[in-house]
Amino acid sequence: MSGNTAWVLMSAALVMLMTPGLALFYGGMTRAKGVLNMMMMSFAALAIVSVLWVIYGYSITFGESDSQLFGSFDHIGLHGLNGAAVLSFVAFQLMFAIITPALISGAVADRAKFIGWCVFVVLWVSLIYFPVANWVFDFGADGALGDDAGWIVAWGVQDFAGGTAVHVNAGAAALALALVLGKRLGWKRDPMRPHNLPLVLLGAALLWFGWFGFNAGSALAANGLAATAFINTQAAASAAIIGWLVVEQVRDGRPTSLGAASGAVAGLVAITPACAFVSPLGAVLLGVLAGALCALAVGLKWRFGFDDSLDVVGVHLVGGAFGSIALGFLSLEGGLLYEGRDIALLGKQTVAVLAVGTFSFVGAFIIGKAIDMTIGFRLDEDSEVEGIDLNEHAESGYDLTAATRGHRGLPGTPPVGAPEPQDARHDAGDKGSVNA
Amino acid sequence: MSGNTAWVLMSAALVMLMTPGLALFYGGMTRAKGVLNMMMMSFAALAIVSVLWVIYGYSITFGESDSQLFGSFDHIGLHGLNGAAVLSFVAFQLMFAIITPALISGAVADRAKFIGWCVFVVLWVSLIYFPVANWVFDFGADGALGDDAGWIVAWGVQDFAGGTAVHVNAGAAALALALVLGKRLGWKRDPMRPHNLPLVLLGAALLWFGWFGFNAGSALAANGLAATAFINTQAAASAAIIGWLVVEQVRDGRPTSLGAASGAVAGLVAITPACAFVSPLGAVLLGVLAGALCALAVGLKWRFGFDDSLDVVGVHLVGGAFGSIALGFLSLEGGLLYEGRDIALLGKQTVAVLAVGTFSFVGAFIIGKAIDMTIGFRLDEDSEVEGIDLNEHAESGYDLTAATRGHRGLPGTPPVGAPEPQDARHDAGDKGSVNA
Amino acid sequence: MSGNTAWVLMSAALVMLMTPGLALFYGGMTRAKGVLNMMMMSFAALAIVSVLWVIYGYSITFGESDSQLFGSFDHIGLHGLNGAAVLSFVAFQLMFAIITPALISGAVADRAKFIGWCVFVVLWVSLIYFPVANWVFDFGADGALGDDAGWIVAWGVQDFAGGTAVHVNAGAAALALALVLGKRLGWKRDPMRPHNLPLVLLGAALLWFGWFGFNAGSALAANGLAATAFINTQAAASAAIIGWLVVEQVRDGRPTSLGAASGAVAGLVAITPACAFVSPLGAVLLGVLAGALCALAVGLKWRFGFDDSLDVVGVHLVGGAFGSIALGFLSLEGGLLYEGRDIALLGKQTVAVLAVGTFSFVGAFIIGKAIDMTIGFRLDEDSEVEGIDLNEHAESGYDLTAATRGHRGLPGTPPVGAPEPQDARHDAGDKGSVNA
Amino acid sequence: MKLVTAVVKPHKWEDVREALETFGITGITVTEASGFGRQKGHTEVYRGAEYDVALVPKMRLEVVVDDEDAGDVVGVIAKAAQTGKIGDGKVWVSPVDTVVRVRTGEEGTAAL
Amino acid sequence: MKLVTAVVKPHKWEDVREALETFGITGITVTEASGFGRQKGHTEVYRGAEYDVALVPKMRLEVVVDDEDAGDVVGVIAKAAQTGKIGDGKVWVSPVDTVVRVRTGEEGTAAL
Amino acid sequence: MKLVTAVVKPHKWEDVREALETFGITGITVTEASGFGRQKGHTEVYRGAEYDVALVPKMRLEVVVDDEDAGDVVGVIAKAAQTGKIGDGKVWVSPVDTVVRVRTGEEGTAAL
Ligand SMILES: Nc1ncnc2c1ncn2[C@@H]1O[C@H](COP(=O)(O)OP(=O)(O)O)[C@@H](O)[C@H]1O
Ligand SMILES: Nc1ncnc2c1ncn2[C@@H]1O[C@H](COP(=O)(O)OP(=O)(O)O)[C@@H](O)[C@H]1O
Ligand SMILES: Nc1ncnc2c1ncn2[C@@H]1O[C@H](COP(=O)(O)OP(=O)(O)O)[C@@H](O)[C@H]1O
Repeated sequence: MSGNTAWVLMSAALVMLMTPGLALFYGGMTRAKGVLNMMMMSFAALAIVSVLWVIYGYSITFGESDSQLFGSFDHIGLHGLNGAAVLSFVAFQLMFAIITPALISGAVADRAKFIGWCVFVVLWVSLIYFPVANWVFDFGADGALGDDAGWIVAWGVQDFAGGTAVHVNAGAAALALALVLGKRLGWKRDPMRPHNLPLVLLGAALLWFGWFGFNAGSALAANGLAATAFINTQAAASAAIIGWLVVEQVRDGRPTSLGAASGAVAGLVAITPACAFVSPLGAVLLGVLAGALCALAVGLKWRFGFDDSLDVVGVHLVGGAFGSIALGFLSLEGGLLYEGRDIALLGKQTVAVLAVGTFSFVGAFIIGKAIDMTIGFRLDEDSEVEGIDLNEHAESGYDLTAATRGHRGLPGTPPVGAPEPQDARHDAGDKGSVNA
Repeated sequence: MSGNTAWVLMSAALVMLMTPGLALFYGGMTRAKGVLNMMMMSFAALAIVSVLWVIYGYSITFGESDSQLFGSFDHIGLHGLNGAAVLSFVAFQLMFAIITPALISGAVADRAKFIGWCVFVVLWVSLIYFPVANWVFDFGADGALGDDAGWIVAWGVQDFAGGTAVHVNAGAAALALALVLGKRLGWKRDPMRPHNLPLVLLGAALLWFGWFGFNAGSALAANGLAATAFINTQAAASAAIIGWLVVEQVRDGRPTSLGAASGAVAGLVAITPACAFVSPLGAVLLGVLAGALCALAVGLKWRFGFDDSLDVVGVHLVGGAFGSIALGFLSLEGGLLYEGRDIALLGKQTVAVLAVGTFSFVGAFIIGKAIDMTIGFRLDEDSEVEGIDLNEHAESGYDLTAATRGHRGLPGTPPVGAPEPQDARHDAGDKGSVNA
Repeated sequence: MSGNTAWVLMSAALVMLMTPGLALFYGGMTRAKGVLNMMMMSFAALAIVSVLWVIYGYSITFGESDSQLFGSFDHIGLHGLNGAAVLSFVAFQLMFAIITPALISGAVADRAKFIGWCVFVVLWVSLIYFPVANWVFDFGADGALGDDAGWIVAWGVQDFAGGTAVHVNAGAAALALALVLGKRLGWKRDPMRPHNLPLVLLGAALLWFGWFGFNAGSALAANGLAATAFINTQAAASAAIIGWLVVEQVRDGRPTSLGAASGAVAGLVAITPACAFVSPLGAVLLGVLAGALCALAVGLKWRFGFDDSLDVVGVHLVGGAFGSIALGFLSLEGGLLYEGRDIALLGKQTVAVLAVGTFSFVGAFIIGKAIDMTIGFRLDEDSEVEGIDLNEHAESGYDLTAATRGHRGLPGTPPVGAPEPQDARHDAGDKGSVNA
Repeated sequence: MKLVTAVVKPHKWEDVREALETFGITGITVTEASGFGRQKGHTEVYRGAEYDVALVPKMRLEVVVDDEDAGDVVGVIAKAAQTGKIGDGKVWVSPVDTVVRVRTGEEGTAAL
Repeated sequence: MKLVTAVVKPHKWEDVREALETFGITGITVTEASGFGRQKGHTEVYRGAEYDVALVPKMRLEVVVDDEDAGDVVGVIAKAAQTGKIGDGKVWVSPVDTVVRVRTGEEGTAAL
Repeated sequence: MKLVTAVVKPHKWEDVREALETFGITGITVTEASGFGRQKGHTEVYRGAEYDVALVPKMRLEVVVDDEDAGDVVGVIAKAAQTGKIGDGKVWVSPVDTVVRVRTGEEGTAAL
């Protein structure tokens, strides 16, 4: 009992950490002039979705209802919820609702007005994510998968931790938003290489760490199922690194650290729906294929000409869809490669991917367009060239010039809000008033 | 049983991580020439307090005694303590004793002699923190809040996880130390902007993550109370980001990433005493107000002319006091906004804040002055201008010049300790002895 | 029950995080031109060992067998393993198998071919680590330490969490590899100072955090033993910081942040075998001595002329051997300083250290030589001078030039894979197709 | 010989390089610089405190050329770097006595 | 025209800029530089190994001015940058044939 | 007076400094620079997209010397910086009217 609560709460904390991990993963991949805005998009998701969740999000997702499409208004303000099991579930599921919109931000690096992004998060999470989470994660009264459960899970689709609800969902929305916002200035011409790869690797590591909560925590208990999900998660992430790096070695002649980080994430995405349904060797296979597939898929944007800046489509949409559909083959419960095979499973998995993907793409496209046509979504050109951090946040990420030096790197005037300017302007006299 | 132990130990690990998180949060906010010293102040707290805790800290804080002011010498060297519940409590509470002095360091960026800081930590934690922790966290024999419990908790003050003992305590000491040490050279004149904001955001994220252990772990069990504290923690931190950013948008025209990080911390501070006593909507309200209030409070130092360098006063003293006193209104158990209201609660909360704040301020001031007048606390001017890292630690934070380059950025002579200088000094001959 | 599973799974997640923590710790310590390769060596260990573990690693380490030297082939593909206890143990022990080879990489900074490293990991973990892990961690059927248990543990050697199997093992292999690969070009002549010390401190913090899982998790239950291990871990790490810094203050005149980070790791290494067998005061003593000892030991390489680049020998071999042997004095169960003293313990501890150290050194030397003589292990000179990141991974760690700037720092040509070059090459016309 | 020094907007550097290459210049030395001039810097805000950053990032180019090419090179750079907005930068020419190629020891025009 | 190049202590740069502005100079190009000279560098220690860093950080300023102003500008800079301690730096003046403002194509004094 | 400007490979800088010190030079100003020339840059690959980096890191040295020393200093630098491989860099000499030591106000040779 208390062990399960400890596990779910701990998992919730781990999944919370994934969003800042994502912020680092994405932030390191942008150019230095956009690192803060990139990170802020994740922090905005964290702030906004948490508040919405408490107010109405949980209720419209998991509130008791006869509908298979959404919840109810019974738990506005988390009213009427009690007990460790329910409350830890509330906390756990909140973290999923946070990271899903945050994932989308990778598609719109360096060019989305911050206020536009905030409005997008409010609308997309309310209109798209909360319903889809109901479809996939609402097991109905007593977890009985009855008529009140979400249609996807009730129909028998296998999605243990959110391959459809989280990754396909976010990936499809990312594609829509990349189209709505258009390309970064200088796309394809300028090098837009990651400015801080150690940050990317750190972000990937925190994502991986948090993903144990995401996947193994989805067992909602500290049991053998959780341990199975845990091992499969580790196996797939690792195998996907190998898959991705082999593709790089063959294609580009060099295995890269960005490839390792990306491969790990691709494997984690692909194993998300599958982690409780496959064998460890199945997880290895799934991982290595996912890594290789996504390594190839990130090239699609060059071919089709959409600026999915940090490859949300190539990793999350492709990886999530692959993991979900591959269950049709690899699932120990109905996969075509095993006894007890059930061709219907493959069909259901595919339908679920298509349903969620389409719903999310269309919804995100409409929401994005609506924002663009009203308050404006795309940053003006000059601000984009000068840097979104300076113009949307009046900050710059780094000031390292003084690293080994005893001076200020960039000169400036006194900060505003300083009522009596120091009288002594010259070095000699200016010790500040020690022991004031 | 084992679930509770797992939860408390895990929470202890999380709270341990908060201090390095704080080191990053603070370290990124200083100028590059002081990042290491800033981080070292936190690591010094980690090292020193852990050792003191084992030797006598736990004992004088929680040792059985009839006093409501401090513990006893019964458990020197942790002698005589057994069982998972007690030992995990020992570990958990240690982490609180570490981070509280570490919080203070933000007030004295770039100008405190390291040895002075170390002595300060020893004295302040022994003379101020350990007693105050007794007042707030010692529930007495069997947790019965009897005559042997700390006077603050026994009196009925609500402080679930340390709004007074940790945040008001540290914030008041920070103010004292900022006064004792005086202003940084060039304060108000030179730009002293954060040198590495991604580090600040990472630090804030680790603090947030660890804070789940801090707050929800304070339930000392994996139960509904822990889950409630967990949800409220998340809600308040998130709402406070919104509160802070709205103030920035209105006042400065731009929401900043430093504001988001600061808002999160402000919300976490304010919810610390309150997390088990308010409703989720109450937590949102508390958070949004705390964020806005602290965003305004960080301007006080400009008005009153004390160099609280990284705003420990504005965030921890103000936020901690606000959260504690606001319980007088928002507590579900006696708050004025709810049935069962009890005006006495508001009074008690206020008295507790004032008592802890005054005790800590006076104590820190005396200790700080004593250090300054004996071994000296303030760095000499030249060292401060050249950079505290170089002068106190003989290091510099970064050497990135060679980033994309195949050479050493700064030339140097051979390291001392190399007995036989390499004979081949020129490139050609110097392959080192491969396969030596 | 579920509490134990929660604790072991959580511990497994913590130990997983140690390897990326190590990547940061090591990565920050190299020069900027080698940070990615250094981190990649850890990520390669993560990827490779996980896959091997699933396929045959667990089986040959812990598979039922009558041998005291290795396991069996009964659990290929983790076949036939069930239940939360076993599966969480599988996950937990995997993480040990990952970090041990990763530790070795610190000895070969900046000069090992990546493919050579990958092959080394495969061979060393299979031929050296898996057997040694059997010797130390296999308690036999029902944990009865019968004839089927590993010979070291069955013989009565005390090694709670892997002082021999992990640290002595890795440290001895590191020495072998440093000899096989030879010195970095310019060693002793060029300054090869850490390029990013905040990263080093962050890495040390993540290692510390994860080490709670490593040590306290080794209790395999959330009980008093785990809590004891937890407290001792914290005490030793902290005391070792003090030990290391005091040596630095006396010898170099300055306590450094690198010293603090190194001291913490040295203390953690030394307490690893001992954490469940010593008193808290014993842990403090062990820590302070380990810190001081390792601070001195890292100078050995200058004297003996081997380029153990990041001091794996000085910290892990020396620290691990010291912690293991010191148990002969400090163990509450047989140590010479306590009643019930048993001189045989000291002997056994020493033999275990020597056995593991010798086995690992010889094995690693042979494997390293074999790789060097076949596919080549050492990078060519030009690549090493220009930078291993560029040449082995076609990447560079940082591109910060544009930090506060609105332009690209280094010019480049359009990325390959862009089929239709943008027609508009000049600023004016190149907005990309917004709302494409 | 002449030394042509140019201070240009960073995002025009690539255009300048191409124009110079087309013109036939085979070597350029570049440094990252900051400019103070008519072009305004920007303002950053940290916890409500505003910081004016007066300097603007620039690229600084040096090209050693034969006397007769100096005028043309100035023209090529000025044309390629021009956006017409404040802050486009300056180009100046100064005399050089001699230039040596380190690799070969060649002097003068042969060293370019 | 003349080019005045100055190497000064970084924390005096702001004073120099102000003095030049007061004098009437409207444009400066600045680079971060390191100096080797009488002023000593510093020593860092990593795990007991000492590293001597010989170079000292400096700011390097370039100002193109009319011939007649050159002497005054040198004086203004030297005065503002002076602390009297070793390492205050150097100022030197060299001839410039011509200067062009990229934005307008103006030449000579008009380009300043 | 003359200004000797040299662009050399970064890993030769230390050798150049030593050679100059031996020769008797007491001050040098150094900036990190990038060079474009015959020496090739390198290619990086991120998620399959290749980026050619055209610039090569260099160290740029400035030494103000007496007229008579200029030739020798050029020789000393050229010798010390030589590896014989492409990209060794250039050294050029230009005239200087005057040089001032900020600390003392000394001018000319005395200021070096
Ligand atoms: N007198 C000068 N000497 C050296 N550099 C100058 C001078 N005047 C301007 N500059 C450089 O030229 C850049 C552009 O000058 P600015 O006055 O901003 O615009 P514009 O050249 O279009 O009038 C400055 O940022 C500075 O780097
Ligand atoms: N001959 C020189 N040529 C170019 N720069 C020089 C020369 N001599 C000194 N410098 C620069 O001036 C700086 C200050 O010189 P230094 O000898 O340290 O002190 P001072 O000028 O006070 O005698 C040096 O760091 C270097 O950047
Ligand atoms: N005309 C020039 N003006 C200024 N700098 C030059 C010129 N030509 C070359 N350089 C500098 O010299 C460096 C070396 O030149 P490069 O052509 O690559 O090799 P090499 O000098 O051996 O022929 C270049 O990277 C550049 O910094």
